[in-house]
Amino acid sequence: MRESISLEGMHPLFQGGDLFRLTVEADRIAALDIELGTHYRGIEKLAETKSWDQLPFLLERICGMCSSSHPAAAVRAMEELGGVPVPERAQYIRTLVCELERIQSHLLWFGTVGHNAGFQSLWMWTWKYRERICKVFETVFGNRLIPSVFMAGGVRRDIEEETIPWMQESLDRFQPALDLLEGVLTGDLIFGIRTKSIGVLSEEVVRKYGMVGPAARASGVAVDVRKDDPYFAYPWVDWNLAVRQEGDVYANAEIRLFEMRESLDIVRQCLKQMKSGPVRTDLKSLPGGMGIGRVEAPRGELFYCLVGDGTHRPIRVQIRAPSSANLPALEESAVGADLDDAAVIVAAADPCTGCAERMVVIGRADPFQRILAGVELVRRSHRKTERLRDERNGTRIGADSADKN
Amino acid sequence: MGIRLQIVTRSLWIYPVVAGGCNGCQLEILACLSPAYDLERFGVRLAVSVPHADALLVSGSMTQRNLKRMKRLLLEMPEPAIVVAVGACALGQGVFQGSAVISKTADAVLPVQVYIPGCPPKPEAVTAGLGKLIKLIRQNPDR
Amino acid sequence: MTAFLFRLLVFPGAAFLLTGGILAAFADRKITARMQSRVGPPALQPLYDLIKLFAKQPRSAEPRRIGHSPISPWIGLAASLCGSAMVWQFVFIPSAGFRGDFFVTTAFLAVASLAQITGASTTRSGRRPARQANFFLTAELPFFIAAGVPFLQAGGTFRLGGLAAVQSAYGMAALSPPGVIAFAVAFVTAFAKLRFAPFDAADTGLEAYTGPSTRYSGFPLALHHTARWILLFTMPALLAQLFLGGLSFHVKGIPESILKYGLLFGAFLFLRNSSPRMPLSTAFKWHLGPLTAAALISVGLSFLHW
Amino acid sequence: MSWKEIEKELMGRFANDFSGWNRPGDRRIRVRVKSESFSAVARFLAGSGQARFITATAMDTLGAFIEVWYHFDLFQTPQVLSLLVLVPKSDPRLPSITSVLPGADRIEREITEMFGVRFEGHPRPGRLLLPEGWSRTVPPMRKD
Repeated sequence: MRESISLEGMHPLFQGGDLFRLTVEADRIAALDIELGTHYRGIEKLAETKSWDQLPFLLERICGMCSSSHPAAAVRAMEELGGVPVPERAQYIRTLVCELERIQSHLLWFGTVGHNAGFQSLWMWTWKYRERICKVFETVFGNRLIPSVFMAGGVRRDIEEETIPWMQESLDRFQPALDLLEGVLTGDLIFGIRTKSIGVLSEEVVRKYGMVGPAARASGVAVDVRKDDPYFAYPWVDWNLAVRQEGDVYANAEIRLFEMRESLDIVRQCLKQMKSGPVRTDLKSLPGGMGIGRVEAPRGELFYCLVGDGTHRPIRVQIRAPSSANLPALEESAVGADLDDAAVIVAAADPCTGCAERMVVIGRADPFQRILAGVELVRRSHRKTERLRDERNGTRIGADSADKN
Repeated sequence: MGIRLQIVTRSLWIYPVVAGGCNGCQLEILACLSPAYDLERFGVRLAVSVPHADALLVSGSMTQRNLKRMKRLLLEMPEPAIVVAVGACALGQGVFQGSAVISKTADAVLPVQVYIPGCPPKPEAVTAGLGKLIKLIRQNPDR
Repeated sequence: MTAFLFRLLVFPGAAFLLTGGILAAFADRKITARMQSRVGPPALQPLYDLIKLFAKQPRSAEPRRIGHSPISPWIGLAASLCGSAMVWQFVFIPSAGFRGDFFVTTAFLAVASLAQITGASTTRSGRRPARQANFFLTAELPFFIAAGVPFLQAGGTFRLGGLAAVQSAYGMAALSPPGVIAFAVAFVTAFAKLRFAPFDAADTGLEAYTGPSTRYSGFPLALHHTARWILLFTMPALLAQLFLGGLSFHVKGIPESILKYGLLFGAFLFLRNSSPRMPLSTAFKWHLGPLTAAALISVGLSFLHW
Repeated sequence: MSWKEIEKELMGRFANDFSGWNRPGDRRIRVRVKSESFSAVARFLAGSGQARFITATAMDTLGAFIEVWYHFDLFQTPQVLSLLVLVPKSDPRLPSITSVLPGADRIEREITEMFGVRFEGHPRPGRLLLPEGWSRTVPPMRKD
């Protein structure tokens, strides 16, 4: 018997959403449909009405989880378009912000995977440590989630010298989080059972769909914009890239834990290497033409293509979020998995609908007609079976009555 | 109704829902339940599903595709049901003002009783907002 | 008659169990919160929750779902009350037991757990709860076998009421080799009965189906919660009665009893809060494989009078 | 096969289809491709295993054409290869590359919805899914 299930309310961040629909056959996933579009806000169209200076403020609000990567990619595109030089200190501050954001986003990943595996305490513990990162953002930049530091040609706010020792101390106090996650990964038998050989993505699938970010690196494809197309202060700091071959949820977790360590290290190096100096160059206007900006967001490569016509506004803003590259593969990789693992697989794919839906509109028929109670679904599927049987027998009566119901 | 509302203030189960937005408000609402703020001190809990909820915390800009869904969620909530609008988008479309697919604010669709401004509101603001809601109901149970 | 009514409704019965259940639920939430480095709810929070749920009223405009017919929460609560009342009666009044009372008690408790899962069959889909019920019965099998061990050691009367007296004369069941194995098995399978991670079943549905209680609201949900809390309140007492020589309420036995109960209760909460949940298929295998085998071995050993 | 060899082969095989090969900076390559030979180029790039399809950018520059840029990330180099295909507004059609590059599925549907460009041979051309009841007939990102 086939049945259709909505994963409504499953993901703590997307409660009330009707984003993932599973079709289940004999407790195995027969199909997974990702239905985006409910968060579609027409941002790309809206962006054409903003000036270059206003643009980062809008783009930050595409997604609360990667609120720095979006403007980071946009300012990269703008700087490529206009050939704007960026002061060194600004590059360090940008790197620092991006890496702090990566840490909090990866912590969230651990939290949601834990939550979906029935490990409520992990969810709470990661939030406890995530709060420290938010605190740093709030103290240094004024907002907990949306620091608004990026602007073409530099950063909006400098880091005051007095806060640097405090930041270093905060980062030291963050260390227990990594030890905790290390303990969960290595020491927890059941966490291993829940995640090892679950949701495996082969290298072939990763290459086929052009997947990016930790998901690709967990399957043996070493793509990372920070290494491939170095930007900001990444060439000046020392860090490593982790690649795993397994492609399962556990490998994803290992990659993310490793990246958090590296990010923390990068932030420390940035704080140490930063020299005082100007943090922005003034920007009068941008010439016409196309600029491409890529950054490594926590979930993978974030791609911006900005086109200007020499005025104060862009004429086209094209955004390719990492989630929209990674989610299509999920529809393929989840098929055949046990229903028990569905929630973990979906959480591990790190769906960021805010990002993915800024533009992509996917879907079939009217979704609201399909939100049915379970009983209704079962009844419908019975009806459909009857109808099909009747059709095979050459009678159309069943079909007519089913439609009337 | 009055007494019922009074009782609800003692154990307010919230159900945060994003009506098309950046999840920032959602993150901050969940941060309220995390160890640093811990709203469970006041009996506030995250409801598993809408039928368990007492308060619907709506955040995000109301995209057209979400209007019907929001109404359905409200219908599924048992009485007494409280609706709280969280964040600039839900209050007045925020930064997405002017988008063709966003035409309404939260209070045009749902009977919003409390507004929590901010982009995103800090967990302290959400806590204060819920505290004010509780205080308001206790002082004036008949609204 | 009055004595019976008093027992049924007040002392080891409804009023006592309800109070105990609320206290257990509070302890559960508070300890969980402390483990997650939170402050936790105020005292009496579960009581407020219950009152609120009783006061809630589903909207009339809501589409009718079978989930709102409150039959299975009622059955669950009734069975949970009866089973728990029996357990606590045997704890307080050991002479109240009768031959084979163990079977009656476990049957009640089994129905109580099962009713929580049948609640799920009225929610989103019928198929998955069927699987959970299946799973639940596989958890019940090793529990039942393991719980038989102390009775075999005590002479095979299957009298829960007198078990504590026998054990205090001949030593705790959990101190003999078969008793240890049986105790471990019963402890693990009790998670499934309590619907606690990591060894539970029903809430595995929460990951995909948001749980059996998801579509209840208001009154039935309150019944559902009460039944669960009472089970939580009783389970450590049952395990103590079976394997640890019972809880005694003579003056010198009180600290020991509190220690036993507290350790068991704490162990449940600690394990539940410090590990993720087993996937259902793995838990199936655990229950039908190693756990049942271990239970059978312990029964065999106790026949050999180890 | 390294990118240098691929570039050589690409230039050799499709010399007549390319025009305006330019490099703004050392990390970007831009080239215009004739729309009829684009699918062959895409197939070649997909087969080479050295390029990853990133996305496609469609834009309306108020002329007679809709510009569609296909961006490819080239492995082991910091370069992004952008292929420009011009689609006439009078007959907006393009060959679909979803069958060779499944990652292009969504962006092609998106361009169909937003710009009204039809992708021929797309396996599941979803209908316009802006909000339900989107009544305007002009694709929303078109500027005319």
